[in-house]
Amino acid sequence: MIWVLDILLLILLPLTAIVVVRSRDLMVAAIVYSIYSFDMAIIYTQLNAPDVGLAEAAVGAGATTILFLIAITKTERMEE
Amino acid sequence: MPADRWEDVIAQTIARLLIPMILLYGIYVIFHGHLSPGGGFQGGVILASSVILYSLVHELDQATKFFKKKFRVILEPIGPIIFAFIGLLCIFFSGNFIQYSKLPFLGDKEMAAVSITIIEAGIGVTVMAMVISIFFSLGGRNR
Amino acid sequence: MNKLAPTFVVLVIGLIMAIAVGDMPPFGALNSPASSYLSPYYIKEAYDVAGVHNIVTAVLAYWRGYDTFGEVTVIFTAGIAVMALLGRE
Amino acid sequence: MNLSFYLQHYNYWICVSLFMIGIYTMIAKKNIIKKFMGLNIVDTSIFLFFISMGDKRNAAAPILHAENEIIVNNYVNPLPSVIILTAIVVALGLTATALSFAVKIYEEYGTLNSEKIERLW
Repeated sequence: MIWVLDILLLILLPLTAIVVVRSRDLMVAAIVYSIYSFDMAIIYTQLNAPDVGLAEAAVGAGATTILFLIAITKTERMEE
Repeated sequence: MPADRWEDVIAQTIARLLIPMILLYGIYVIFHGHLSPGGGFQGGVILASSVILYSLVHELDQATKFFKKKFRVILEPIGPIIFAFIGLLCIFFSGNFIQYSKLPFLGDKEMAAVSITIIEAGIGVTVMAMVISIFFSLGGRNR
Repeated sequence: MNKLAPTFVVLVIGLIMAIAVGDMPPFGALNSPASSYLSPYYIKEAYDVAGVHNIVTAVLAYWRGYDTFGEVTVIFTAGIAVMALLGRE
Repeated sequence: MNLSFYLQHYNYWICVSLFMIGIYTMIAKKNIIKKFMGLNIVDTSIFLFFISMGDKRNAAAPILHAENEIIVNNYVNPLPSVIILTAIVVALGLTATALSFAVKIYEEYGTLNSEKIERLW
Protein backbone atom coordinates (compact mmCIF):
# COMPACT_ATOMS: atom_id res chain seq x y z
CA MET A 1 0.00 0.00 0.00
CA ILE A 2 2.99 2.31 -0.32
CA TRP A 3 1.69 3.62 -3.64
CA VAL A 4 -1.20 5.38 -1.87
CA LEU A 5 1.32 7.51 0.06
CA ASP A 6 3.23 8.06 -3.17
CA ILE A 7 0.17 9.34 -5.03
CA LEU A 8 -0.81 11.56 -2.08
CA LEU A 9 2.65 13.16 -2.09
CA LEU A 10 2.42 13.65 -5.85
CA ILE A 11 -1.01 15.30 -5.58
CA LEU A 12 0.33 17.70 -2.92
CA LEU A 13 2.80 19.13 -5.48
CA PRO A 14 0.34 20.91 -7.85
CA LEU A 15 -1.74 22.09 -4.88
CA THR A 16 1.22 23.86 -3.24
CA ALA A 17 2.34 25.19 -6.65
CA ILE A 18 -1.11 26.71 -7.19
CA VAL A 19 -0.94 28.32 -3.73
CA VAL A 20 2.47 29.78 -4.64
CA VAL A 21 1.03 31.24 -7.84
CA ARG A 22 -2.24 32.58 -6.42
CA SER A 23 -1.16 34.22 -3.17
CA ARG A 24 -0.84 38.01 -3.08
CA ASP A 25 1.54 37.97 -0.10
CA LEU A 26 5.05 37.13 -1.27
CA MET A 27 6.10 35.94 2.21
CA VAL A 28 3.35 33.29 2.14
CA ALA A 29 4.47 32.29 -1.35
CA ALA A 30 8.09 31.82 -0.21
CA ILE A 31 7.14 29.68 2.80
CA VAL A 32 4.76 27.52 0.77
CA TYR A 33 7.56 27.15 -1.78
CA SER A 34 9.64 25.66 1.05
CA ILE A 35 6.89 23.08 1.70
CA TYR A 36 6.77 22.31 -2.03
CA SER A 37 10.52 21.79 -2.16
CA PHE A 38 10.59 19.51 0.88
CA ASP A 39 7.78 17.41 -0.61
CA MET A 40 9.85 17.14 -3.79
CA ALA A 41 12.84 15.94 -1.72
CA ILE A 42 10.73 13.17 -0.17
CA ILE A 43 9.57 12.09 -3.63
CA TYR A 44 13.18 11.92 -4.88
CA THR A 45 14.12 9.68 -1.98
CA GLN A 46 11.06 7.53 -2.71
CA LEU A 47 12.23 7.19 -6.33
CA ASN A 48 15.61 5.74 -5.14
CA ALA A 49 17.76 8.82 -5.71
CA PRO A 50 18.97 9.73 -2.17
CA ASP A 51 21.78 12.00 -3.39
CA VAL A 52 19.35 14.25 -5.23
CA GLY A 53 16.95 14.16 -2.27
CA LEU A 54 19.67 15.35 0.11
CA ALA A 55 20.71 18.12 -2.27
CA GLU A 56 17.12 19.27 -2.81
CA ALA A 57 16.38 19.29 0.94
CA ALA A 58 19.48 21.39 1.61
CA VAL A 59 19.35 23.70 -1.40
CA GLY A 60 15.66 24.06 -2.22
CA ALA A 61 14.07 24.03 1.21
CA GLY A 62 16.94 25.80 2.96
CA ALA A 63 19.06 28.14 0.88
CA THR A 64 16.62 29.21 -1.85
CA THR A 65 13.83 30.00 0.63
CA ILE A 66 16.19 32.07 2.79
CA LEU A 67 17.37 34.01 -0.27
CA PHE A 68 13.74 34.68 -1.29
CA LEU A 69 12.90 35.88 2.24
CA ILE A 70 15.92 38.22 2.32
CA ALA A 71 15.05 39.65 -1.09
CA ILE A 72 11.42 40.20 0.01
CA THR A 73 12.46 42.03 3.18
CA LYS A 74 14.84 44.18 1.11
CA THR A 75 12.08 45.15 -1.34
CA GLU A 76 8.31 45.23 -0.87
CA ARG A 77 6.16 42.48 0.59
CA MET A 78 2.76 42.73 -1.09
CA GLU A 79 2.21 42.12 -4.76
CA GLU A 80 -0.02 44.83 -6.20
CA MET B 1 23.29 48.91 20.86
CA PRO B 2 20.59 49.73 18.31
CA ALA B 3 16.98 49.74 19.35
CA ASP B 4 15.75 47.29 16.73
CA ARG B 5 18.24 44.61 17.68
CA TRP B 6 16.54 41.24 18.09
CA GLU B 7 17.89 38.88 20.69
CA ASP B 8 16.36 35.76 22.19
CA VAL B 9 18.06 33.72 24.89
CA ILE B 10 16.24 30.47 24.09
CA ALA B 11 17.09 30.65 20.39
CA GLN B 12 20.72 31.47 21.14
CA THR B 13 21.06 28.54 23.55
CA ILE B 14 19.46 26.08 21.15
CA ALA B 15 21.66 27.38 18.32
CA ARG B 16 24.77 26.98 20.48
CA LEU B 17 23.84 23.32 20.95
CA LEU B 18 22.87 22.75 17.32
CA ILE B 19 25.69 24.43 15.38
CA PRO B 20 28.48 21.90 16.26
CA MET B 21 26.21 19.03 15.29
CA ILE B 22 25.40 20.67 11.94
CA LEU B 23 29.11 21.27 11.29
CA LEU B 24 29.95 17.65 12.16
CA TYR B 25 27.16 16.34 9.94
CA GLY B 26 28.32 18.51 7.04
CA ILE B 27 31.90 17.26 7.33
CA TYR B 28 30.59 13.67 7.55
CA VAL B 29 28.51 14.16 4.41
CA ILE B 30 31.52 15.50 2.50
CA PHE B 31 34.13 12.94 3.57
CA HIS B 32 31.83 9.91 3.63
CA GLY B 33 30.41 10.72 0.22
CA HIS B 34 32.05 7.77 -1.52
CA LEU B 35 30.37 5.17 0.71
CA SER B 36 26.95 6.68 1.39
CA PRO B 37 24.69 9.34 -0.14
CA GLY B 38 26.43 12.67 -0.07
CA GLY B 39 29.23 14.60 -1.63
CA GLY B 40 30.67 18.04 -2.02
CA PHE B 41 27.58 19.95 -3.11
CA GLN B 42 25.27 18.78 -0.33
CA GLY B 43 27.89 19.00 2.41
CA GLY B 44 28.93 22.51 1.36
CA VAL B 45 25.36 23.78 1.58
CA ILE B 46 24.91 22.10 4.99
CA LEU B 47 28.12 23.71 6.30
CA ALA B 48 26.97 27.10 5.02
CA SER B 49 23.56 26.67 6.66
CA SER B 50 25.21 26.51 10.09
CA VAL B 51 26.80 29.92 9.50
CA ILE B 52 23.43 31.24 8.27
CA LEU B 53 21.78 29.95 11.48
CA TYR B 54 24.43 31.71 13.57
CA SER B 55 23.91 35.03 11.81
CA LEU B 56 20.11 34.72 12.05
CA VAL B 57 20.24 34.19 15.80
CA HIS B 58 22.98 36.73 16.53
CA GLU B 59 23.66 39.92 14.64
CA LEU B 60 25.03 39.85 11.10
CA ASP B 61 28.11 41.86 12.08
CA GLN B 62 29.25 39.16 14.50
CA ALA B 63 29.12 36.55 11.75
CA THR B 64 31.06 38.73 9.33
CA LYS B 65 33.86 38.91 11.89
CA PHE B 66 34.66 35.26 11.27
CA PHE B 67 34.26 35.37 7.49
CA LYS B 68 35.71 38.66 6.33
CA LYS B 69 35.63 39.56 2.67
CA LYS B 70 39.37 39.03 2.19
CA PHE B 71 39.10 35.55 3.72
CA ARG B 72 36.12 34.60 1.54
CA VAL B 73 37.87 35.82 -1.60
CA ILE B 74 40.74 33.49 -0.74
CA LEU B 75 38.39 30.61 0.18
CA GLU B 76 36.20 30.73 -2.90
CA PRO B 77 38.58 29.66 -5.74
CA ILE B 78 39.97 26.69 -3.78
CA GLY B 79 37.74 24.14 -5.58
CA PRO B 80 38.68 25.01 -9.19
CA ILE B 81 42.35 25.36 -8.18
CA ILE B 82 42.45 21.88 -6.58
CA PHE B 83 40.58 20.36 -9.52
CA ALA B 84 42.87 21.95 -12.10
CA PHE B 85 45.98 21.06 -10.08
CA ILE B 86 45.12 17.36 -9.85
CA GLY B 87 44.07 17.28 -13.51
CA LEU B 88 47.31 18.88 -14.65
CA LEU B 89 49.31 16.57 -12.37
CA CYS B 90 47.84 13.64 -14.30
CA ILE B 91 49.10 15.25 -17.52
CA PHE B 92 52.53 15.61 -15.90
CA PHE B 93 52.63 11.85 -15.28
CA SER B 94 51.79 11.07 -18.95
CA GLY B 95 48.05 10.62 -18.70
CA ASN B 96 44.97 12.47 -19.89
CA PHE B 97 43.49 15.48 -18.10
CA ILE B 98 41.73 13.73 -15.21
CA GLN B 99 42.98 10.16 -15.59
CA TYR B 100 43.67 9.54 -11.91
CA SER B 101 45.07 6.05 -12.36
CA LYS B 102 48.23 7.45 -13.93
CA LEU B 103 49.29 8.99 -10.62
CA PRO B 104 52.16 6.87 -9.26
CA PHE B 105 51.70 7.07 -5.49
CA LEU B 106 49.28 4.19 -4.80
CA GLY B 107 47.52 1.49 -6.78
CA ASP B 108 45.07 2.36 -9.55
CA LYS B 109 41.81 2.01 -7.64
CA GLU B 110 43.08 3.53 -4.40
CA MET B 111 44.59 6.52 -6.18
CA ALA B 112 41.28 7.19 -7.95
CA ALA B 113 39.35 6.97 -4.66
CA VAL B 114 41.77 9.30 -2.84
CA SER B 115 41.68 11.84 -5.71
CA ILE B 116 37.87 11.74 -5.76
CA THR B 117 37.76 12.46 -2.00
CA ILE B 118 40.18 15.40 -2.28
CA ILE B 119 38.21 16.87 -5.18
CA GLU B 120 34.92 16.53 -3.28
CA ALA B 121 36.46 18.40 -0.33
CA GLY B 122 37.51 21.24 -2.65
CA ILE B 123 34.02 21.41 -4.16
CA GLY B 124 32.55 21.56 -0.64
CA VAL B 125 34.76 24.51 0.37
CA THR B 126 33.83 26.41 -2.81
CA VAL B 127 30.09 25.84 -2.41
CA MET B 128 30.24 26.84 1.28
CA ALA B 129 32.07 30.10 0.52
CA MET B 130 29.68 30.89 -2.34
CA VAL B 131 26.50 30.43 -0.29
CA ILE B 132 27.95 32.39 2.67
CA SER B 133 29.07 35.29 0.49
CA ILE B 134 25.72 35.42 -1.33
CA PHE B 135 23.95 35.54 2.05
CA PHE B 136 26.21 38.27 3.41
CA SER B 137 26.07 40.40 0.26
CA LEU B 138 22.30 40.09 -0.18
CA GLY B 139 21.53 40.65 3.49
CA GLY B 140 23.72 43.69 3.99
CA ARG B 141 22.73 46.34 6.47
CA ASN B 142 21.57 49.42 4.54
CA ARG B 143 18.77 48.89 2.04
CA MET C 1 -8.46 39.11 -24.60
CA ASN C 2 -5.18 40.10 -23.07
CA LYS C 3 -6.00 38.14 -19.91
CA LEU C 4 -6.77 34.97 -21.86
CA ALA C 5 -3.59 34.93 -23.93
CA PRO C 6 -1.29 33.32 -21.28
CA THR C 7 -3.85 30.58 -20.62
CA PHE C 8 -4.07 29.82 -24.33
CA VAL C 9 -0.27 29.59 -24.68
CA VAL C 10 -0.03 27.34 -21.63
CA LEU C 11 -2.77 25.04 -22.91
CA VAL C 12 -1.03 24.68 -26.29
CA ILE C 13 2.26 23.80 -24.55
CA GLY C 14 0.46 21.29 -22.33
CA LEU C 15 -1.21 19.65 -25.34
CA ILE C 16 2.16 19.22 -27.08
CA MET C 17 3.72 17.75 -23.93
CA ALA C 18 0.76 15.40 -23.40
CA ILE C 19 1.23 14.03 -26.92
CA ALA C 20 4.93 13.55 -26.15
CA VAL C 21 4.24 11.75 -22.86
CA GLY C 22 2.15 9.18 -24.74
CA ASP C 23 5.32 7.84 -26.35
CA MET C 24 7.24 7.38 -23.10
CA PRO C 25 7.90 3.85 -21.82
CA PRO C 26 5.85 2.79 -18.76
CA PHE C 27 6.92 4.07 -15.37
CA GLY C 28 9.55 1.80 -13.82
CA ALA C 29 10.20 -0.35 -16.89
CA LEU C 30 13.35 -2.46 -16.69
CA ASN C 31 14.34 -2.24 -20.38
CA SER C 32 13.54 1.38 -21.12
CA PRO C 33 15.89 3.15 -23.58
CA ALA C 34 17.24 5.45 -20.88
CA SER C 35 18.64 2.60 -18.81
CA SER C 36 19.68 -0.02 -21.35
CA TYR C 37 22.69 1.31 -23.29
CA LEU C 38 25.16 3.26 -21.16
CA SER C 39 24.25 2.88 -17.50
CA PRO C 40 24.90 -0.92 -17.17
CA TYR C 41 28.56 -0.19 -17.95
CA TYR C 42 28.76 2.36 -15.15
CA ILE C 43 27.05 0.06 -12.64
CA LYS C 44 29.34 -2.87 -13.48
CA GLU C 45 32.65 -1.01 -13.64
CA ALA C 46 32.26 1.57 -10.85
CA TYR C 47 34.09 -0.36 -8.15
CA ASP C 48 36.70 -1.93 -10.41
CA VAL C 49 37.77 1.30 -12.10
CA ALA C 50 37.08 4.10 -9.62
CA GLY C 51 37.25 2.23 -6.32
CA VAL C 52 34.14 3.93 -4.94
CA HIS C 53 30.93 2.34 -3.67
CA ASN C 54 28.63 5.24 -4.46
CA ILE C 55 28.07 5.09 -8.22
CA VAL C 56 26.81 8.67 -8.41
CA THR C 57 30.06 10.02 -6.93
CA ALA C 58 32.11 7.81 -9.23
CA VAL C 59 30.35 9.06 -12.37
CA LEU C 60 30.41 12.64 -11.09
CA ALA C 61 34.13 12.87 -10.38
CA TYR C 62 35.68 10.22 -12.62
CA TRP C 63 33.90 9.78 -15.94
CA ARG C 64 32.25 13.18 -16.02
CA GLY C 65 35.11 15.17 -14.54
CA TYR C 66 35.05 17.85 -17.22
CA ASP C 67 31.37 18.46 -16.48
CA THR C 68 32.01 18.88 -12.77
CA PHE C 69 35.00 21.14 -13.42
CA GLY C 70 32.87 23.48 -15.55
CA GLU C 71 30.14 23.39 -12.97
CA VAL C 72 32.47 24.39 -10.12
CA THR C 73 33.64 27.26 -12.32
CA VAL C 74 30.00 28.31 -12.81
CA ILE C 75 29.45 28.36 -9.03
CA PHE C 76 32.61 30.40 -8.52
CA THR C 77 31.46 32.88 -11.19
CA ALA C 78 28.02 33.21 -9.56
CA GLY C 79 29.54 34.01 -6.16
CA ILE C 80 31.94 36.57 -7.63
CA ALA C 81 29.10 38.15 -9.65
CA VAL C 82 26.89 38.61 -6.59
CA MET C 83 29.80 40.04 -4.58
CA ALA C 84 30.58 42.47 -7.39
CA LEU C 85 26.95 43.48 -7.91
CA LEU C 86 26.12 44.39 -4.31
CA GLY C 87 29.39 44.50 -2.47
CA ARG C 88 28.25 46.44 0.58
CA GLU C 89 28.29 44.71 3.94
CA MET D 1 -5.70 4.54 -24.63
CA ASN D 2 -7.39 2.93 -21.69
CA LEU D 3 -7.22 3.60 -17.96
CA SER D 4 -4.07 1.59 -17.30
CA PHE D 5 -2.20 3.71 -19.87
CA TYR D 6 -2.88 6.80 -17.78
CA LEU D 7 -2.10 5.04 -14.51
CA GLN D 8 1.27 3.80 -15.78
CA HIS D 9 2.41 7.36 -16.52
CA TYR D 10 1.19 9.18 -13.42
CA ASN D 11 4.54 10.85 -12.62
CA TYR D 12 4.76 12.30 -16.10
CA TRP D 13 1.28 13.87 -15.87
CA ILE D 14 2.31 15.58 -12.63
CA CYS D 15 5.44 16.87 -14.41
CA VAL D 16 3.36 18.26 -17.28
CA SER D 17 0.95 20.04 -14.92
CA LEU D 18 3.83 21.56 -12.89
CA PHE D 19 5.48 22.78 -16.11
CA MET D 20 2.21 24.42 -17.18
CA ILE D 21 1.79 26.14 -13.79
CA GLY D 22 5.35 27.48 -13.90
CA ILE D 23 5.09 28.77 -17.45
CA TYR D 24 1.78 30.47 -16.59
CA THR D 25 3.46 32.19 -13.63
CA MET D 26 6.34 33.40 -15.77
CA ILE D 27 4.05 34.82 -18.44
CA ALA D 28 1.04 36.21 -16.58
CA LYS D 29 2.36 37.55 -13.27
CA LYS D 30 3.85 41.04 -13.22
CA ASN D 31 5.99 40.83 -10.06
CA ILE D 32 9.63 39.93 -10.75
CA ILE D 33 10.13 37.77 -7.64
CA LYS D 34 6.95 35.84 -8.49
CA LYS D 35 8.44 35.24 -11.94
CA PHE D 36 11.56 33.77 -10.31
CA MET D 37 9.38 31.43 -8.24
CA GLY D 38 7.74 30.27 -11.47
CA LEU D 39 11.21 29.68 -12.94
CA ASN D 40 12.09 27.51 -9.96
CA ILE D 41 8.88 25.51 -10.35
CA VAL D 42 9.71 24.85 -14.03
CA ASP D 43 13.22 23.74 -12.98
CA THR D 44 11.85 21.33 -10.39
CA SER D 45 9.33 19.81 -12.78
CA ILE D 46 12.12 18.99 -15.23
CA PHE D 47 14.18 17.44 -12.41
CA LEU D 48 11.23 15.24 -11.41
CA PHE D 49 10.84 14.17 -15.05
CA PHE D 50 14.49 13.08 -15.27
CA ILE D 51 14.46 11.24 -11.94
CA SER D 52 11.27 9.34 -12.80
CA MET D 53 12.82 8.32 -16.12
CA GLY D 54 15.69 6.57 -14.32
CA ASP D 55 13.60 4.53 -11.89
CA LYS D 56 13.32 0.76 -12.09
CA ARG D 57 10.77 -1.57 -10.53
CA ASN D 58 11.98 -3.39 -7.36
CA ALA D 59 15.43 -1.81 -7.46
CA ALA D 60 17.61 -0.17 -4.81
CA ALA D 61 19.54 3.08 -4.64
CA PRO D 62 22.77 3.23 -6.74
CA ILE D 63 25.15 2.36 -3.88
CA LEU D 64 26.97 -0.96 -4.19
CA HIS D 65 26.61 -3.28 -1.22
CA ALA D 66 28.46 -6.32 -2.64
CA GLU D 67 31.49 -5.88 -4.87
CA ASN D 68 31.71 -9.41 -6.23
CA GLU D 69 28.46 -10.16 -7.99
CA ILE D 70 26.72 -7.14 -9.45
CA ILE D 71 23.25 -7.61 -10.94
CA VAL D 72 22.43 -4.58 -13.07
CA ASN D 73 18.68 -4.66 -12.54
CA ASN D 74 19.08 -4.39 -8.76
CA TYR D 75 20.29 -0.79 -8.97
CA VAL D 76 18.49 2.17 -10.51
CA ASN D 77 19.98 4.22 -13.31
CA PRO D 78 22.66 6.53 -11.79
CA LEU D 79 23.04 8.85 -14.77
CA PRO D 80 19.94 11.12 -14.24
CA SER D 81 20.98 11.57 -10.60
CA VAL D 82 24.39 12.90 -11.69
CA ILE D 83 22.96 15.36 -14.20
CA ILE D 84 20.27 16.63 -11.83
CA LEU D 85 22.73 16.94 -8.92
CA THR D 86 24.78 19.48 -10.85
CA ALA D 87 21.66 21.19 -12.20
CA ILE D 88 20.24 21.84 -8.70
CA VAL D 89 23.32 23.77 -7.60
CA VAL D 90 23.41 25.73 -10.87
CA ALA D 91 19.75 26.65 -10.23
CA LEU D 92 20.81 28.01 -6.81
CA GLY D 93 23.45 30.23 -8.43
CA LEU D 94 20.96 31.40 -11.05
CA THR D 95 18.38 32.30 -8.39
CA ALA D 96 20.95 34.19 -6.30
CA THR D 97 22.17 36.27 -9.25
CA ALA D 98 18.60 37.01 -10.36
CA LEU D 99 17.54 38.10 -6.85
CA SER D 100 20.52 40.42 -6.50
CA PHE D 101 19.55 42.00 -9.83
CA ALA D 102 15.99 42.39 -8.49
CA VAL D 103 17.27 44.18 -5.37
CA LYS D 104 19.35 46.52 -7.57
CA ILE D 105 16.30 47.22 -9.77
CA TYR D 106 14.19 48.05 -6.71
CA GLU D 107 16.85 50.47 -5.47
CA GLU D 108 16.95 52.16 -8.88
CA TYR D 109 13.25 52.38 -9.83
CA GLY D 110 11.33 51.84 -6.59
CA THR D 111 9.02 49.16 -7.97
CA LEU D 112 9.01 45.48 -8.88
CA ASN D 113 6.24 45.61 -11.48
CA SER D 114 7.74 44.71 -14.84
CA GLU D 115 5.42 46.91 -16.91
CA LYS D 116 6.21 49.98 -14.78
CA ILE D 117 9.91 49.23 -15.08
CA GLU D 118 9.59 49.06 -18.87
CA ARG D 119 7.76 52.41 -18.86
CA LEU D 120 10.38 54.07 -16.63
CA TRP D 121 13.35 52.68 -18.45
